[in-house]
Amino acid sequence: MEFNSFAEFLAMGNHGFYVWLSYGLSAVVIAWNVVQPVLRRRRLIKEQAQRLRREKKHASQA
Amino acid sequence: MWQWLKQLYHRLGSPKWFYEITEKWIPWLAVLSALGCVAGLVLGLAYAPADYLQGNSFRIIYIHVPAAILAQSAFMMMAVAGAVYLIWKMKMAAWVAKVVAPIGASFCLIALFTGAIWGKPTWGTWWVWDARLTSMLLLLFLYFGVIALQQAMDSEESGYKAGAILALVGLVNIPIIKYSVEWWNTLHQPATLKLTEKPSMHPDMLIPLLIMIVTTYLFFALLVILRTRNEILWHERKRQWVKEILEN
Amino acid sequence: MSLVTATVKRDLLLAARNPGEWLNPLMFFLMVAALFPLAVDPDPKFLSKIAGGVIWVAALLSTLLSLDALYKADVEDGSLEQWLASGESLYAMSLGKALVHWCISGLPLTIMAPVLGLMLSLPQDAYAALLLSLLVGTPVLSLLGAVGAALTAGVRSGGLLLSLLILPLYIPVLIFAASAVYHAGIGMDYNGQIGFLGALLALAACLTPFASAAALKLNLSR
Amino acid sequence: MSFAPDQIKIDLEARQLCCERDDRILFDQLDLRVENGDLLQLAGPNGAGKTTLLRLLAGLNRDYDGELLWHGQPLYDDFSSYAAQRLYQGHLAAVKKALTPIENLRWLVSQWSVDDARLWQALDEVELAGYEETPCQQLSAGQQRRVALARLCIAPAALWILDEPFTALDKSGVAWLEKRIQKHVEAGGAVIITSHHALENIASLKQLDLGQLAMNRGQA
Repeated sequence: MEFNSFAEFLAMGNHGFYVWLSYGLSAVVIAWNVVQPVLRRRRLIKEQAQRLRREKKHASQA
Repeated sequence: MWQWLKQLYHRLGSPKWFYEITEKWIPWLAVLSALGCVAGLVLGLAYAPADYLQGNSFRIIYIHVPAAILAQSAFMMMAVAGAVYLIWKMKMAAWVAKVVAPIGASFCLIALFTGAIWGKPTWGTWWVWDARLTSMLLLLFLYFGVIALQQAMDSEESGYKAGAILALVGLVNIPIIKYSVEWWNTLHQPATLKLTEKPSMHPDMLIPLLIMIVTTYLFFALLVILRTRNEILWHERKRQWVKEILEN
Repeated sequence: MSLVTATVKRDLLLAARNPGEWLNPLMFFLMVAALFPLAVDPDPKFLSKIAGGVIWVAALLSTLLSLDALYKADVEDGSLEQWLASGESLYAMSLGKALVHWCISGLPLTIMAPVLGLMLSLPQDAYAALLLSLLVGTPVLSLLGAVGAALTAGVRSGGLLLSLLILPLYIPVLIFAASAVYHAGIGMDYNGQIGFLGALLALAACLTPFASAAALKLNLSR
Repeated sequence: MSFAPDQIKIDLEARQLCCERDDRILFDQLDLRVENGDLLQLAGPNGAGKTTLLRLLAGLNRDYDGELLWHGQPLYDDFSSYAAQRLYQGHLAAVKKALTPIENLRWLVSQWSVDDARLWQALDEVELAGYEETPCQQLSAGQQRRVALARLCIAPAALWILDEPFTALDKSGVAWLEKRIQKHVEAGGAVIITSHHALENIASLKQLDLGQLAMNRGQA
């Protein structure tokens, strides 16, 4: 272990701001990359399932 | 061997096969990349010794370098997938190429701003016209170009094709751009301002970096699979097998 | 007479009938170069240092201006359709179109450049390098630009997109050409840079017509 | 005129042609054959795929299933010889407004070497005598169209593929074009045309109704 305490770990020898800023921003971009396809998948499935139901209803009425 | 490759090609060309097989891969990839990320970051952030020149700010390397490597690989993958689409008209390849573009661009973005943040404590300024940063910036512009072109075309298909052509032109140009930027940079300023080049790296520093690079590739595969599956669902929505999935 | 030569002749004739098409980018070239002394510093010493780079940036931007029109009219009025119908090689056709574009953009820029050199107090020794770099470098701009023009010919407001696509690809030419002029100005050898530009030209002349031809076919699948 | 269309053997064949656009089948299992002396009119409502089929036959679009044969060989095996023997006129005239009719025509027929005297004669035939050296922007839409159609008098192509050629033409233009088509077919040439214009007075007229085909498919 390179650091003696957690506070020291956070401080990163005066470079904490730069290190955590770059990791934080990267985490945001990465999180968006994970969340975006998951959300899109949910929306897609919802929309298409609705369309299927609608089409079935039309078919049974006709 | 040839037969086997041919079989693999036909399978990869089938959206249904891809969708079903990747169903099983997703949890594995997710777990592996999470584990790799934790291991790499703990080793890199807490256990690796501080750099004797840069102090602790060098720890940015564990996100910066993997992102930069991936941004370049992703461009290559996009161009190759585009070529496969142009030559063999394989639709799966077009979807993969489309899906890789924003992912590659976001890794390029990560590499850029982590590079800039790293530059502040190291060189005392946010932006330096360092050869690597500059060629990364141009790579980002190329990504933007491909994405903008894909979206500007009237029909989806011409968007794929135009994007593929541009990606191929870009692929030929990337080494030229890189070479010329490096050459230009060495003329302008002494080569002491290197971000990542070390005569030799201490194994305690190197191992976490290698772990992070491998993890980034796994994570990239996961992202590509997730997005490609969405494309498949959308484009094959009228096929029977997708309907069956939707009904459950 | 083949369709390719006929097209080159027709396009040159068209340029002669609409001089604005190539004169306006040339004016723009002049004006952009005039902005730098006004905005940065009119001191001749300073200007002579940046002159080569400024002239090259201006040349690059004014090339972009004339590129947009390269294929657009041909797509809209059906000429492109006729090329494809003729069964002649689109590779040769793309090369011919790039040549026409160079004749109406790169060539006049090269001829005009010494005037800008005077205005920006370019060092005496750098004129030969400036002309040589423009002569070898601007055809590369036309060839690469033609790919972008072909890709965006069917797109509304394609001009803006075109700049976005093509500018990053222009960087190597800019770097080597500007450095050739700069080195000539401080009395150093610049053969290497010109040689590299020549290599780029050879590469572009061989490869870009493939990409242009593929891009042109896209505009027809309507 | 020395060109005789019947000296060129015309044999264009489509077998089991199928074309899909935006998830919609325009036509499938389409068979057709065009030979010397044929006049084929493609009919059908808007959006039935007339222009698409015409462009497939002209070799402008390779996005289809099935076979297209010229003299029994796939069309793209020797595309340039096919291209030299057929003339394609889309609904865009490919006429540059800044140029004069004679300059435009010179470009339009540059694929076949035609001497200048014939160009003047052809412009005379489409009633553009006296306008030969007026920039096309000063001509009407119909006159610009005639510049493009003047090719029909001089191009040594046996098979004509014309997309809505009657658009923008006045009465005399229509009459001229009808006669020109009739003459070409009678001389042994062949014409494939999409048009809402009736062409009954030409004896050899065959019609292919794409709308009808689609309806039959729907019932089957």
